[in-house]
Amino acid sequence: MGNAEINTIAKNNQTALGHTKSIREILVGTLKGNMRQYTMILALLVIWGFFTIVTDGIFISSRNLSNLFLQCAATAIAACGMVLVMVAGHIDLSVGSFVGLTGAIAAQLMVKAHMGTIETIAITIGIGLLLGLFQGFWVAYGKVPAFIVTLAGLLAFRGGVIAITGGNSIAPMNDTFKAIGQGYLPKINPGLPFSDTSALIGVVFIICYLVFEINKRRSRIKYGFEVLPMSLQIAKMVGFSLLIALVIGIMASYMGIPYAILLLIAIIVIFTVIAEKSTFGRHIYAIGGNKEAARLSGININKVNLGIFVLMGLLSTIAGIVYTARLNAATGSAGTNMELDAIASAVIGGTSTLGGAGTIAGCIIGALVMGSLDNGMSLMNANVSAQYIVKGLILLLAVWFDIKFSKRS
Amino acid sequence: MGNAEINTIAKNNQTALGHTKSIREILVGTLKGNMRQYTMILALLVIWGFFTIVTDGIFISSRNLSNLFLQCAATAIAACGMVLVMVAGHIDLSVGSFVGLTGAIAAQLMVKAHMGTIETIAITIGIGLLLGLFQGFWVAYGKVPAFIVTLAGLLAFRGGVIAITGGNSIAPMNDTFKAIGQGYLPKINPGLPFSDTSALIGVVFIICYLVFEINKRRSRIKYGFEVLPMSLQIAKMVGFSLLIALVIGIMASYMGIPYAILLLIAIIVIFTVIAEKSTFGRHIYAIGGNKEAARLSGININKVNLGIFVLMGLLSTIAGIVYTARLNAATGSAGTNMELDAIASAVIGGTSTLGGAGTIAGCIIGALVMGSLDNGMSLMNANVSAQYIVKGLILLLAVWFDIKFSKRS
Amino acid sequence: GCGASNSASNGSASGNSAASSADKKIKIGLSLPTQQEERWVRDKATMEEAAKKAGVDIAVQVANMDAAKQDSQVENLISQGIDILILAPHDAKAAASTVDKAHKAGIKVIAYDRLITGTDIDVYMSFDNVKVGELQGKWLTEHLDKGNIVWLAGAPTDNNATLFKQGAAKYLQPKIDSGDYKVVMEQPVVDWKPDNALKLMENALTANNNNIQGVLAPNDGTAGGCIQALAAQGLAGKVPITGQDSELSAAKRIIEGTQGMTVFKDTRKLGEAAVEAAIKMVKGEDPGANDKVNNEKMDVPSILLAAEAVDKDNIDKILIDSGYLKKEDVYGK
Amino acid sequence: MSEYILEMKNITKEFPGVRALDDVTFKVKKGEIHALCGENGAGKSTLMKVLSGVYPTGTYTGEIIVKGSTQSYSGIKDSERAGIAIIYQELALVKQMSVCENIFLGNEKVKKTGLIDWDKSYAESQKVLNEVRLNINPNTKVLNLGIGQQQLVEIAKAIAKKAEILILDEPSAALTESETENLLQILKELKSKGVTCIYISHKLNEVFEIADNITILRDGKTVGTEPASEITENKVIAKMVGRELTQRFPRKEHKPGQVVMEVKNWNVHNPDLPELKLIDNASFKVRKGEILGIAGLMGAGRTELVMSIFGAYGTNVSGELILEGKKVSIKNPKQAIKSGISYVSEDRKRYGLVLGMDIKNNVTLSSLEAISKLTLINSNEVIKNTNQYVDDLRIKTPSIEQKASNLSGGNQQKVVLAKWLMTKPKILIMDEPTRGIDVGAKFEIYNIMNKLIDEGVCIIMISSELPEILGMSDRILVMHEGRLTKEFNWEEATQENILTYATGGM
Ligand SMILES: Nc1ncnc2c1ncn2[C@@H]1O[C@H](COP(=O)(O)OP(=O)(O)OP(=O)(O)O)[C@@H](O)[C@H]1O
Ligand SMILES: Nc1ncnc2c1ncn2[C@@H]1O[C@H](COP(=O)(O)OP(=O)(O)OP(=O)(O)O)[C@@H](O)[C@H]1O
Ligand SMILES: O[C@@H]1[C@@H](O)[C@H](O)OC[C@H]1O
Ligand SMILES: [Mg+2]
Ligand SMILES: [Mg+2]
Repeated sequence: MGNAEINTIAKNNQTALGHTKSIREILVGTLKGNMRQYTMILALLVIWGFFTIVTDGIFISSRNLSNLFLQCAATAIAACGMVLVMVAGHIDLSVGSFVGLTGAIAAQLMVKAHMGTIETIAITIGIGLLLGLFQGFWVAYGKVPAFIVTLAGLLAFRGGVIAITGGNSIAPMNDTFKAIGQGYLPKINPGLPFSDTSALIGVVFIICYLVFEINKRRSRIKYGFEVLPMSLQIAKMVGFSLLIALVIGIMASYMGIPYAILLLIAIIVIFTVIAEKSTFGRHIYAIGGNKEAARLSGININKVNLGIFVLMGLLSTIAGIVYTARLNAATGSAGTNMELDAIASAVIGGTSTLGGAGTIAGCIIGALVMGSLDNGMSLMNANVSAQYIVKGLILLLAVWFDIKFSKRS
Repeated sequence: MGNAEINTIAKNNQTALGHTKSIREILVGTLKGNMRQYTMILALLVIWGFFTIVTDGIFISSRNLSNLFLQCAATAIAACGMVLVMVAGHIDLSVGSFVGLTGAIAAQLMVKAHMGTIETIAITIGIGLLLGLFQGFWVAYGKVPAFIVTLAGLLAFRGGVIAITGGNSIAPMNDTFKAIGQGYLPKINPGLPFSDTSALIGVVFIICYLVFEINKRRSRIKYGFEVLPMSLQIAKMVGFSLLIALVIGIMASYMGIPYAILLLIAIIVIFTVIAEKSTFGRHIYAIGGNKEAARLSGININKVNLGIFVLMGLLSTIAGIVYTARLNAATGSAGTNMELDAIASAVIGGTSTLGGAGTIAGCIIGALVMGSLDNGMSLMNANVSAQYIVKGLILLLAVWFDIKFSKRS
Repeated sequence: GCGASNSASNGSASGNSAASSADKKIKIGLSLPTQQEERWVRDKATMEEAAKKAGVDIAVQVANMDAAKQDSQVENLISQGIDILILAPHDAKAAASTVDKAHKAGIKVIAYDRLITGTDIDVYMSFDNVKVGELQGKWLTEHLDKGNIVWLAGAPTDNNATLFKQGAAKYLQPKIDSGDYKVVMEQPVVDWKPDNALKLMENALTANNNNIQGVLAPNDGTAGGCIQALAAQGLAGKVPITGQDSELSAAKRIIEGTQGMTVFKDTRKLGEAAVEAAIKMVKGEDPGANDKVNNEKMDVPSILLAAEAVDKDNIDKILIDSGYLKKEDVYGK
Repeated sequence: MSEYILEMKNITKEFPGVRALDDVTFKVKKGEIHALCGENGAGKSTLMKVLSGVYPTGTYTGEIIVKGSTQSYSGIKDSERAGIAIIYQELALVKQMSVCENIFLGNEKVKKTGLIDWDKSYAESQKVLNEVRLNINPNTKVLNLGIGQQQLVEIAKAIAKKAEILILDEPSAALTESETENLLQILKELKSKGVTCIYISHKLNEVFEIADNITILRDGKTVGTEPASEITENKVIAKMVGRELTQRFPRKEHKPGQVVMEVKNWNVHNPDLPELKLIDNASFKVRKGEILGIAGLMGAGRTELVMSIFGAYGTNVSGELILEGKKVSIKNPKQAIKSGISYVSEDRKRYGLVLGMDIKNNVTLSSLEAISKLTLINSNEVIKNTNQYVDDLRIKTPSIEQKASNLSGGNQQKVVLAKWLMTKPKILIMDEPTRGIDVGAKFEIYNIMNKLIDEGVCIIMISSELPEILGMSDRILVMHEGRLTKEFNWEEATQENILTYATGGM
């Protein structure tokens, strides 16, 4: 994203008959060019503002925001995979059952077979990868539409959940396992009113960001590309650093960064890199945009499709682990309908249902929109039928607003 | 379908250097050319055969087949609309809630407001059309992806159901209303071991078919197109007539044709005509196949999209009425997940998840496949978890088989 | 008239009942609402066991909490030629037309666990659902005098949830009216899902800054979710919370002290009694009703069993001594 | 009433970052054939889309007057009602539908019942197909047609509308000589019936054969309108590109080296209809540093021949492929690219571009490995390379982040070329490489081909433009109905003898 914006500026500068643009011009240009990408964020902020007012500020409290992030975590993790799946023109309906099944397997291993956290996780992930491989195989090599393959998965995996749990909840999990879903980074100095370790992590993030940004600038200069004027570059770096500080600060001032959120952040970073910077990711977009052209460009479509579903299997498994850890139990209905939330998050975040377009960052915003609606309305203790109706309408309006003002195709 | 097939034959005849093909050649050609369209029917027959064997013939009894048809009716009705929606490249997630809501409205009108069957149905359909219009408006003119609009519908309409039922089921309905979902055409002579009225209806259907076929032949002769040799033409007409007689016969020898099935047959015929013979229908296929080309051909895409969702609203409402009549009650969870069954029926029947392709006949086969799996496995009294798993796997294999041997793109 | 039963027999059980109806073995049809909750898994197991002992066939269907599906499945049971139907309805009103279908085919119907309203029922046997709610409400009022409470109900789309809530209200409403209780959150738990309960509880705690003194959770699954939220605030065990179903994990939590109570519905007894009554009815004998319950259409002859509230004090006696749960499962790590 | 049937006055149309039309004025007389010429991206297609209502009134400024009355279009239907029909440059056919359905899409033949009369549609579509001399079953699905056949279907579709003003935007780009000849014939007949035509083409010989007047656009501005009889081809070119272009084909002396690729006994069957043989026992060689031209009529199987070599045409392929002396088996495009073969498809929209992607990602799509470390793409290399090709090929775009779908047809073609050039192939197969490209840019592409030859690349060029084949090839293969019927050296080849072999004569 950042990259695109500067290239546009660079090219504009070139076409503008060699005259170097003023800072004001650059700012206005960037804003105009990118305003559109930010409309869903704007919609999110409006929703947040609304809930903050009607809940007398409870909504925006660091405690509630921490909760909100945790409440969205499992869905957001699954949604990251869903973006790749959908960009390639597929869909995954099996997520909810997958989450239920991998959770049930983990609980079974831990509670019945008395395994430790590490073995449990390792085996569960192994099984999740195999299930992903299985689905991917049918999509990629069996040429069965993903809709059908994953609908079969939705059914079969739920059968597996019922077989394993026998309708019982399986509980409780080990403390270390539980921590994945419920735990916070421990403080070094428990006397502090905020989490010192979390603050430290925040500082590390900021440093990483700054190093990345500086490297990028250096490299662009080396290539002889236009870069932002120093003053703007610094402003940008300060701005983003403050944003990171703010988000981490919110969590640090409550109980610290939850492990689940750290995991989610790692997944976001990794999957953004996969989507935007890796050849694999680029191939996914190409396949979703024009399968035939992708094939003629030398892309092995079957392999990419297989890979997508293996990754999706991995993420569904991680989501299953986080979900089970958070509930501290595996239940027969665990995960039901999560696919719908994951798909909705992706679509709200701009992923096309017809493939070819979508971003990881967008789906996170989407997951936050969905999660905020649930969270905010339950804070308001609104009547359920009203909750359903209002949630539906706000969803519609938020996406409409985004489309109207961002003109995404 | 019929049209295309004969044209192919005609063309074959023409290209074959003027020599008129022998009957054998035509037969082989037709079989080869169409075998592919019949693979899903073949898969269905295999499934039926299997269940017939494992249930000692109960499955194939006229009683069970009558039940099976009724069990599929509501889903099949909704699936007809889903085909149009999906062919145009959209999706409708709201079907289940829509069915629940219109059912709840009907029950409310009848049970609480003491309305008669006619008024109840009229008002319910009116509301259903408005809801369809509402969704269609957002898709067509609001440019919001159908996925989001109907997801909003799924939520909001379910909220409506909860608001109306208040968690209490509403029952019972009038006898006439109930008949729509549960009743059979009454016999004139109750002493007969089969339904005389149903047999009559069967005869009417056969006559209609014959008239249609003869007219078609006439028109082709008028245009100077090749037609089937008389002997084959007669064989074809006799064959199809027997098929109609068989299907109607099955129902007649149980309790007669259920009203719901008559309704379904009418819907199938009407929607097949819409899809294949009306400009509106062809425009739907064009939009789904290549939106840009459709637009450049002067098709008013917005209007067509609006129309699709209004029709979908109508069908969802009818499905809701049949569903409620069958249960003789409106419940809070009525219809939940029906969208999944409707979409699955369409996709199993060859509707593309990316738009552009799909047939009404196919979705009926799809609904029968889904319904037969449920029905057959429950006749076997199979264990739930096994049912889920087996259903998932058979679904996968059936579609794979179809794709493998019919090579649908 | 129903067709001949032709399912494979499970060994030549020398049950007295089977012998009496000449060459034809009795076939019971059983339709259950779900298998995603422990209690229904047990119901199924008990009845299958009881049928085996009695030497009769039993065909079981599970409706996955879908009234329409249940209706279809009962049709399928009828097609199989069952002699009697034990119907545990997913939805009490919607099941009426299902019952009518069975009656039309000459098959008697036992309403199991949940009363079917608006039609003729041959026998009803249950732990009264309203009663279950009463036990929950009663327990909470006994363990909490005054304070802020969270009142969760079951799925908003589930008729039974309404019944539980009605029962609980008998005890809670007076306290609320008198101002002793302040309901700070009153929400149904969509789909009965524990993770939905968890989110609701987290939000209730946040909105009230942890100032919550009691929780009415409609069943053990949802109680489990609430307890995770309480635990995160270090409140688990400090806030009384209810449940129902006597799930193993709930028993563990009761021992641990994080869950206050659950409700024990001895489904084994109910299941055995149902099979017994079914066999009697097929043979034309009196099933032995001990009560009558009105279902808006008639006074249904009923066999009612008592549900019991279980807490730390009586858990060993009620759940373990009765053999419902194993001691090593409850106390073992 | 004025002598003009159509007047477009002061039309200005902007896209984000581009002023595609800048105060254009364009007037057409009744019954004339009026040609519209200009470089790629000059605004020709945009002007016609404004005229046909694709860009509705209000999205541009200016005035459209048809037969004396000012028009206000909210969509295509409105312009059709005013008697205007258009064949778009980018084919607007629904691939899953039959030819017959496509011909009447939006103008269905309906019965009194309101239902479509398929028998009548079928009969009438057969008639118009005959008119454009396309001998196929109207029930054939469009996706089974070659691009040239699709072009003819488009023409049939427009003719079936029986319009007063017919606009043809590069209708001949995908046609071979004989179909083009037929098309021009049809247009002359229409003209004699009083139909007015606007004809866009980069092939100036056609323009001069039929046009009465020529309007030239440059950079979105009208340069002028001249009667065809009073201007020469070279003058038109000069006005289009702003400089004189003395030479059209920069033929250079090539010294072919050793054989790089040899194809032996190559047979290809239709993937769907295995009994249909598309390529029959073809054998040929390509040498280092030469341009091998392949000529043939539409449907001769040239595309199938090269696509199958590239591993992109079904699996029903047999024969030997020898690369630099080694026998290889190429099963898919990926292996082909690895072996140093690249293929520029004739169908840029279907096989060439990911239209929703921007220019830089399209250009680099086949060469990502070369600019990645540990599979991570170096985005600076992406930008650098793309900028390079945008400059070399003079791709007209406001930014390399422009989506491919927003480029003019010719510029899209250049993006496809850039993508394949970037793979640095040893063997470059170009299927109709200059389709839709303006004269100036063609010349540049020829220069690039020469440069590649100097670097030791060998080029196989399929072209339906005989002058291009004659002007650039070192050797020429002629195909007819799936068989290679003749090989010529360029010195001995002429239009006449190529056509003789292409039509099957000996
Ligand atoms: N939808 C669009 N969005 C943005 N820019 C566009 C769009 N359509 C066309 N343009 C730009 O408008 C200019 C004119 O394009 P147009 O297609 O009219 O050219 P043309 O004269 O038809 O060229 P060609 O000979 O290559 O077909 C080009 O610079 C093109 O990039
Ligand atoms: N995807 C396809 N499926 C079936 N047949 C095809 C397909 N593509 C092309 N054909 C058929 O193959 C034959 C050759 O096609 P094509 O017109 O592309 O040949 P060509 O020699 O490359 O001609 P040109 O490039 O001049 O159009 C035609 O008969 C065409 O109908
Ligand atoms: O036992 C309970 C059952 O009766 C209710 O219907 O669903 C939830 C269960 O906990
Ligand atoms: Mg153009
Ligand atoms: Mg070709």
